[in-house]
Amino acid sequence: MGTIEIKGLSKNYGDLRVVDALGLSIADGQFVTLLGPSGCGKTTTLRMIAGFITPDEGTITVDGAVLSSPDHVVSPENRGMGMVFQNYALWPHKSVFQNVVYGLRMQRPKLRREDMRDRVAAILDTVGLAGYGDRFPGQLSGGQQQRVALARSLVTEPSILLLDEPLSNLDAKLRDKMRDELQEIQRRTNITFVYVTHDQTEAMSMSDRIAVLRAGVLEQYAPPRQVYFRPASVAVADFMGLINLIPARVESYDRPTATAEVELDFGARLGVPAADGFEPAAGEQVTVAVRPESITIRPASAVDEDPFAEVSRVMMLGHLCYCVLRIGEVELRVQTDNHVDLDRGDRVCFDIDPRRASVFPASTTSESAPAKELV
Amino acid sequence: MGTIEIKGLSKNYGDLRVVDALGLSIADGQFVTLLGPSGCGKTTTLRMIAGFITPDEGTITVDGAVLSSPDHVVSPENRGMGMVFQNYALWPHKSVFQNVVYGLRMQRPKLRREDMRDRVAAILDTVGLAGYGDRFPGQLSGGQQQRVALARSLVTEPSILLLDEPLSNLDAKLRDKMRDELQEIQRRTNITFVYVTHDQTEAMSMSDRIAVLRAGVLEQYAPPRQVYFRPASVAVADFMGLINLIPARVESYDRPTATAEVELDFGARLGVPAADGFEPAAGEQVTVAVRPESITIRPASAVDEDPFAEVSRVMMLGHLCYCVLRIGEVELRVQTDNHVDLDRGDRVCFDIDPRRASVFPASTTSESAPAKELV
Amino acid sequence: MIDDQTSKPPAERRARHRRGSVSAKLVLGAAAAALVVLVVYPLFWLVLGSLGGTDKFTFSNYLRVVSDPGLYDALINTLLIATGACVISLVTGVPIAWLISRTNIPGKGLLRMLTSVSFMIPGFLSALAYVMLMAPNNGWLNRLVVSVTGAEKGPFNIYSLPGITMVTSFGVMAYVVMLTSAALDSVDSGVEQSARILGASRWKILMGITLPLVTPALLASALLVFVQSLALFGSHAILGLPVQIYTLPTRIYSLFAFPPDYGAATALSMMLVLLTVGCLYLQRWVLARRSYITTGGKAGVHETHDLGRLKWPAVIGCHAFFALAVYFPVGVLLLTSLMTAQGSGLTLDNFTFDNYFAVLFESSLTRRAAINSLIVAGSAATLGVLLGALIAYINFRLKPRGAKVLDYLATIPLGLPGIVLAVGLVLAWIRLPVAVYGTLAILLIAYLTRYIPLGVRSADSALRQIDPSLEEAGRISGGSWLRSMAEITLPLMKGGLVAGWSLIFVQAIGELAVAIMLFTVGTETIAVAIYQRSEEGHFEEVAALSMLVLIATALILGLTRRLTRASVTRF
Amino acid sequence: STPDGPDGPSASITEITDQATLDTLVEAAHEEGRVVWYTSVPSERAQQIADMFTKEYDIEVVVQRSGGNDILQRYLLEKEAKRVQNDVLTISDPAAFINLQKENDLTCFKPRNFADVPTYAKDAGGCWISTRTNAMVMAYNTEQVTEPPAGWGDIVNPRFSGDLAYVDPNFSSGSLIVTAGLANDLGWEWFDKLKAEQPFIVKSNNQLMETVVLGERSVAAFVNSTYVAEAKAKGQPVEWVFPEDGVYLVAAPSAVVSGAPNPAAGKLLADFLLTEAVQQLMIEDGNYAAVDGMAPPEGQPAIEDMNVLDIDYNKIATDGESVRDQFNSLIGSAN
Ligand SMILES: Nc1ncnc2c1ncn2[C@@H]1O[C@H](COP(=O)(O)OP(=O)(O)OP(=O)(O)O)[C@@H](O)[C@H]1O
Ligand SMILES: Nc1ncnc2c1ncn2[C@@H]1O[C@H](COP(=O)(O)OP(=O)(O)OP(=O)(O)O)[C@@H](O)[C@H]1O
Ligand SMILES: [Mg+2]
Ligand SMILES: [Mg+2]
Repeated sequence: MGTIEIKGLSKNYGDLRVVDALGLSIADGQFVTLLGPSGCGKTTTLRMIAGFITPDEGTITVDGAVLSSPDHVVSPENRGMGMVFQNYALWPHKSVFQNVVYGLRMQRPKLRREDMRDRVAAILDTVGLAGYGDRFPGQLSGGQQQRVALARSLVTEPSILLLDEPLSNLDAKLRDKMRDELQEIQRRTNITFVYVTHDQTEAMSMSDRIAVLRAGVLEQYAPPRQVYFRPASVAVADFMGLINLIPARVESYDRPTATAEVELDFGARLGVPAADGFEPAAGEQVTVAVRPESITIRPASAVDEDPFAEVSRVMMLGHLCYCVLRIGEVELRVQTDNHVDLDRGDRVCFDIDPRRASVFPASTTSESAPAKELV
Repeated sequence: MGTIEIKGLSKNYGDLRVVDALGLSIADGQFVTLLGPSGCGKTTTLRMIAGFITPDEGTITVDGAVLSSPDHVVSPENRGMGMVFQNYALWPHKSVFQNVVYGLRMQRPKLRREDMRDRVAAILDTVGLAGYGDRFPGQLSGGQQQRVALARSLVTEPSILLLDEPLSNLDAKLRDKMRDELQEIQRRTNITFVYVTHDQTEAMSMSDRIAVLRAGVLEQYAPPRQVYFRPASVAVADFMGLINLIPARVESYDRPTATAEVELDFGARLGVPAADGFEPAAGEQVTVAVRPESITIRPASAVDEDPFAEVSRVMMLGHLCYCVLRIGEVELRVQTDNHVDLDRGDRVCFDIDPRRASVFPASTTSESAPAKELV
Repeated sequence: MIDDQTSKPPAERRARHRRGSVSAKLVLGAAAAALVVLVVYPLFWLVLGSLGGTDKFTFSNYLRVVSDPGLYDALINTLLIATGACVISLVTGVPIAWLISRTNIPGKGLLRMLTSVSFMIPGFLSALAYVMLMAPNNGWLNRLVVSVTGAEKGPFNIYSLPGITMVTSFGVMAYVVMLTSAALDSVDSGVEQSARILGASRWKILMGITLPLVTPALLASALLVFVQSLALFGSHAILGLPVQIYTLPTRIYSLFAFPPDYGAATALSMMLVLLTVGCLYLQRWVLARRSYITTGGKAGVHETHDLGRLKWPAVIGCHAFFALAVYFPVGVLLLTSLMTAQGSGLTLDNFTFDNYFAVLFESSLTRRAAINSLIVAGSAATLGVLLGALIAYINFRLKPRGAKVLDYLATIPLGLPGIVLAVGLVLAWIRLPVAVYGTLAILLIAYLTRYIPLGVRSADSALRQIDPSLEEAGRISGGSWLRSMAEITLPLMKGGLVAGWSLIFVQAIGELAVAIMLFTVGTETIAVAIYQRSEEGHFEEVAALSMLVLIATALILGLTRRLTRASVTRF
Repeated sequence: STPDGPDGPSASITEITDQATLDTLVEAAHEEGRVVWYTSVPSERAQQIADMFTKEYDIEVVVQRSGGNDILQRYLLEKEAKRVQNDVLTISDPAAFINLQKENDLTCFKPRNFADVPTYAKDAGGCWISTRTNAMVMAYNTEQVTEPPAGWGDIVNPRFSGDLAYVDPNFSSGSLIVTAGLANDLGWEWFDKLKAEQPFIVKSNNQLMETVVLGERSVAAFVNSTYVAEAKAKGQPVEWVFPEDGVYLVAAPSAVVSGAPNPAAGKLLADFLLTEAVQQLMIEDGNYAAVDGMAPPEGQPAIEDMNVLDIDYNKIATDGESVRDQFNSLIGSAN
C-alpha cells in the first residue's frame, strides 16, 4: 500500500548538489521523519517523492513501481499521495471548506455530497477549525492557515502522506493535540508518513525511524532512540538535541568493551564507550560527546576532588533548566530540574555519566565548535 | 526610546472581537513575549502596534506620543519600528542582499555604500546566510527565507522590534543560535522587543515579561517564572507548558498559609497552595494543577501506601521522557529522565510535590478536559 | 538565445518537470498546434509572397524596400511615435492603475469605465475629434486662444509628430491600465507593509517595491502599446499624411493601391515583425532574471492606501486626463450624432435623433452586424484568452524545448498591420476545401490570429504572479492537470484573463482591416457597418452608431467585470 | 452552381443582339440562380438595384459592397488564390480595368445599351463598360471663401496658400487619374506651384470633405461632385466650382470577371446596370449617367455644357506608378 524505496536519489540546482545519492527504505505504514538543518534538502526530497521535481539521478519506487527516475516521472495526481506544503499552498480564492473538500471531489468513484460535507466537517473539527468553513484563507491567522493545509491533506486519507513542517506555526498545546491526531489517524488507516520537522521532540516522539540529513547527505537512518543515544557521527549527535563536545585525549582503548579511557580537556578521566565503528588509538585526540542531561551538578564542597566549574549562565525553560558551566576553556551545558537554585558565578561540582557519553574522532568541522552551540 | 503603553486596545473583524480591551506597559529595552493559542490575536496586536491596523478602541502610546487611536494612526513608516512578518513578506523580485539592504537605504542621513554592504554582510553572517546575498527568495528553503526576513528587520537596529514567530521554521540548533544572537543584539542596542512565539521554551528563556492572551483577552502579564509557577488561571497554567488538572475536593483551607487540604479524585490527600486570589471553601470542588515535572515515579512496592498507577504511555523525547499514568479515571503526565525503564502496563508509585501544585476553582472549560491534553 | 540560460527563480524548479497525464499533453499539444496553424500558416503565405511566390525565389522585394531612402525617415517617425506613445501610456496609465487598484480614490468604477472607453473609440473617430479641437487653423482650442490673446495663430497642431503620438497613446493606454491594475490587484499588501515599517515613503515603496513587482504586467503592456503603435494605421494616416509625416504603416498601406505590391508590402512588414521580436526578446530577457510571485501559498492581506488630502487632487488629475482622452472625443461624437449635418454647428434646427433611428430601426444591417460582432468578438476573446493562457503556461511553466518559439509566434501578429495580416489570412484560408471562407468562422480564425498576442501577453503576466505550489497542491490532491488548471491556475489568473478578454473583445468589436477583406453578405461586423456608413459620408450616423457601440461595449465590459468580480484573491 | 459553366451556351454570348440571345441568357442565368456583385456603389443604392434586378429576372443578387480599394483588393486576392467568388465587379477605377483586361481577367460582353456609352468610357470589345460617370470638381467652404477659385490655373495662386486640400494619389485611384490628367494637360510645373501653396494631402474624398466642411482648409483642389452634392443636400456650408478650364470626368466601369461562378447571370446584371431605370438612380446620387442622352444630376451642369478634358486611361494604366513617383518626389509623399 505504501512502501517507498528511494535509491541513489540526487538533485542539483546549478552547481549546488541539494540532495546527494540518498537511499531510504520506508515500509508500509511507517512513520519516518526527515530531520536536518535548514537548507539540507528535506523539502527537495519530499517534493521529489511527490513527483514535483524530476531527480537528476536515482529512482523512487512505491510498492514496486518506479514513480520517479530521471527519464520518467509519474505525475503527482496519479500517485495517491497527500502533502502539506511548507508554505501551506492554500488557494486564496477558495473558502476553507472548498480548500479542504477539493481532494474529496477528486476521488473516484464519486463521493456523495453529504459524505463529503461530513468528512470535511469532521476533519475541520479535528484541527480545531469547526465553524471556519466559510472563511477565506486571508481571513485566518497563520496557525489557522497551517491547520487548513493539514486538514486538506488528511481528509482524503491517502496511502502516503508527506508533511513538510506541518505544525511549525502552532502553539505547543495545539501541536501536541495534532500529533495525537496524526498518530490516531495513522493507527486507524495505516498511512505511511514521511514527515519533515525541525522539532527534535516531534521527531523523537512520533517516528518509527528518523533520517538525519546534512547538506543533502543521509547521515543516519535509524529508530529515534538509536539516533539519539548512538548517533552515527558528531554531526548527528550535535543535531539531535543539545550536546557538549569536549576535546579529550585517549589514554587507552579496551577493544572487548569498546571503551576508551580518556582524559578530558579540563583534567577529568573517564571510561567512555567509543562510537560505533571507531577504534581510537592511545594518545589520539578525540571528542567526547556528552548530552546535558547526562551531567549532574552538586554544590561544590571544599573536600571534593571532582572538577570545579563556574556557572556562567542559567536558563529557565519552565519544565527544566539549562545551566552553562565553565571549566577553563570548556563550556558545558547541563540540564537540571526547574527548582535548581543557581546563579551566575556560583561554583559547582559536576558528574559526567560516562556510560551515556561517546567518543568520536576529533571533530574539525567549524559547526561543532562549542562557542556556536550555546543553549 | 522604546516605551510602549497600550490601553484598552480592541479590534473587531465583523462580529468577532479579536483583541479585547488589551492593556500592556512595555518599558524601554524590555523583551516582552506575546504568548497564546493560535488565533488568539497576537498578530493582530502586533500589527496594531506597527500601525497597519487601526484599533476600534484604545490607544497605543510610544514614548509618550499617541501613535494609534481609533481616530488617528501615525503611519508605519514614521514609527521607526522593525518587524518580522509571520509570512515573511519577502520581496520576490529582490535578491537576498537587496531585501536586507532596503531598510538601510531608507535611513537618513544616508549611509555610505560600503557601510551598507558591510552591515548586510554582517547580519547575513549572523543568520547563517553568508554567501546567499545574490540568491532570490524563491531559490531558498523555507528556513532560509525566514532568516532573510529576520535579517531584514534586524539590520536597521530600530528602537522597537516586532517579531511574529520569527524562528518557527528553524531547527532547534539554529533557533538556539538565533535566540542568542537576538539577546546579544538586545544587550548591545537596547532595542525593545515585542515577540510573538508559540514556543514556551523560547518565551521562558528570552523574555523579561510574558503576556498571555486568550481569545483576545490578556490573561496574565508577568515575568516568565511567575507565569509558569504562579499562573493567574487554569488557562494560563494550561497553556504554559503541560499540566495535569486533577479534580479534587477541599477538606479545609488555611488562610494564613493560603494552603488547602484537598482530596484528589483518586484518593490522595495533599496540602496544596491556592492560586492567587482564590480562597476555596471546605467541601468545594476544585482543580489541582500539577506540572509533569512536579511528579516523581518510584517502582511500586507492595507495602507502599502511595497510590498506584498504571503506565499507559511512554514518550521518549530524547533529553527527557514523558510517561502517562492512569489512576482510575485520571490520567497524569509525568516528566522523567531519559533513562527511565518503563513500559506500557507497568505499575508504579508516584509522588506529587504539593508545594509545586496549585489549587484553582473547578475548571469547567472543555479545553482543559484531560483527554484532550495528552502529550 | 541567452534568455533561458540565465539563472532563474523558482519557476526553474518546474522547468524540466514533465507532465505525465495524457489529457494534459493533448490539451497543450492542441493549443500549440492551434497556434502554429493560426499564425504560421498565414505567415507562410505572406513570407512566400515576399520571396517571389511559388515559382521563383528572390530577395528583390527586400532589396527594393531597404534601398528606398524614404524608408529611414518613415522608420524613425514610426519609432518616435511608438516610443512616445509608450512613454505617455506608462506615465499616465500606471498612476491611474495604481490609484484604481491600491488606493481609496473615489469613483474607481468610473475610472475603469473611462479607461475601457478610451480603448473603444475607433482611431479614425478620435483622430477626427482632435482635428476639431486642435487643427492648426480651425481647431476650437486654437480659435479660443486666438480670440483671447489676439495671436495670429493658435499654438496647437494636431498634424504633427507630437499630435499623432498623443492621439495614438490615448487609444492604447488602456493596455497599461488594464494589465497593470489586474496585476496590482493581486499584490499582497504584506510586501508593501514590510517596506513601510522599514521607513520607506509611499513613493519609494511604489517605485521600489510595488511597481517592480508587477514588472511582468508593465512590460507586457509596454510591449503591446509599443508594437501596436508601430502598426497602427488610422491615426498615422489621418494626422500624418496631410503634412507629409510618413510612417511604416502608411507606407505599407500605400503599397496596396492598385496594382498592389504584396511582395514589397510584406517585405516592409517584416521590419515591424523584427521590431516586435526584438521587443519580446528584451521583455523575456528582463523577466527571466527574477521572480514576480505575488500570490503565494500563505494568504496575505490586501489593504488600500488612504490618499488623505491627495484624494481630490488625484481625482481631478485623473479626470483632467480623461477629459482629453475620453470626454472630449466622446463629446464630439455625441454632438455629431445629434446633428442633421456635421459642421453646421449645434443649433436647434440642426438637432435631431434621426441618426439613431436610422441606425437602430431602418437598417437590418446594423442589427445583423451587431449580432455577428457579438458572436465573433465574444468567442474570439474567450478562445483567445484560453489559448493565450495555455501558450503562456507551456512557455512559462513547462518550458519544453522550443516553447520559446511558441511565445514569439504568439506575439508576431501584433506587429503586422491589419491589411497585411488580412492578405495572409485570405491567401491562407481561401484555399482550403473546408468552407470557412465566407463564413463567420473565418472571421473568428482571423481574430484569433490577430489577437492571440493580447491573450498570451495578458496570461503570461498573470501567470508569473502565481506561486506554482498552488497548482501543485491541486495535483497532489488528485486533481488532474486539466482540473488544476481549470479550478486553480485559471481562477488565480482571473484578473489578467479578464483584462485580456476585455482587450480582445474591444479590439475585435472595432477591428476593420481584416473584417473588410473577409466579410460577406450576412457576416458583416459592426465595424464594417460603421465603415460603410463613413465611406458613404454619413458621419452623423457613424457617430450615432459609434455611440451605441460604445455604450453597448461599455455595458458588456461592466457586466463581465461584475460577473467575474469576486476578486481573485479574497483578502 | 454553374450548370453550363464557362463552356455552356451562354459562354458564347458576347453581345445581346436580339430578344433570342437575351432569352438564352436569362434562361442560363436562371439555372445559375444567383449572381454575386462586388461594387463600390453606396450600399443602399446597390441593394435597391439588386432588388430591382431580382424583381425583373427572379434571380438572387448577392451584393458585396465596400470601398473601391477594398473591394478590388478582395477580388484580386481571390483571383490570386484561384477562388474567384464574384461575377460582376463595379469600381471607379478604369485604369484598373484596363490592367485586369491585359491579364485576361475580364469576360468581354456587350450589353444592349453598349452603343450609348461614350467610347472613352468603355472597352471597345465590351470587356469593361462604364456604368456611371463622376465629375471631378473643386469645392470650397462658403463661410470662409468669398472669392472661389475659377479653375485649375486659378487655384494654384498664392491667394489660396495654406487653404488647399488635395487627395493623395497613393491611396485614391480617382486622384491618380486627375493627377495624371493635370500632369499631362498642365505639366508638372503646375504641381510645383501647388507645392508652394502647402497643400494638405488627405487620404480620401471623405476626409477631404471633412476638412473643408470643418473649415480646416477652405478649398478642395478637386473632389468627386457626388460628395459635394450630398453635403449641400445636408445644408453644409460648401459649394462646388466646375473649373472653367476643364472638368475631368472619371468613368466608373463594371465588368464580368473571368472564371465567374455565374457568368450568365453576371452578364445579365451587367446589361441591367445600363438600363435607364438604374442609370436614373445613379443620377439621383449626384453621378452623371454612363449612357448618353440622360439629364445631368440636379444642380450640376450638363456634360455638353462643360469643358471636358480628355483622359488617357491606357496611359495611366501603364504609367500610373511613375505618375505617383513623380507626385511623391514633388510633393514629398510616400515612396
Ligand atoms: N481579515 C480577517 N477577517 C476576519 N477574521 C480575521 C481576519 N484576520 C484575522 N482574523 C481572525 O482574528 C483572529 C486573530 O488572528 P491573529 O492573526 O491575530 O491570530 P494569531 O494570534 O496571530 O494566531 P496564530 O498564532 O495562528 O498566528 C483569528 O481567529 C483570525 O481568524
Ligand atoms: N530553486 C532553487 N535554486 C537554487 N537553490 C535552491 C532552490 N531551491 C532550493 N534551493 C537550495 O536547496 C537547498 C535545499 O533546499 P530545501 O528547500 O530542500 O531545504 P530544507 O531542508 O527544506 O530547508 P528548510 O528546513 O529551511 O525548509 C537549500 O540550500 C536551498 O537554498
Ligand atoms: Mg523546507
Ligand atoms: Mg499570527
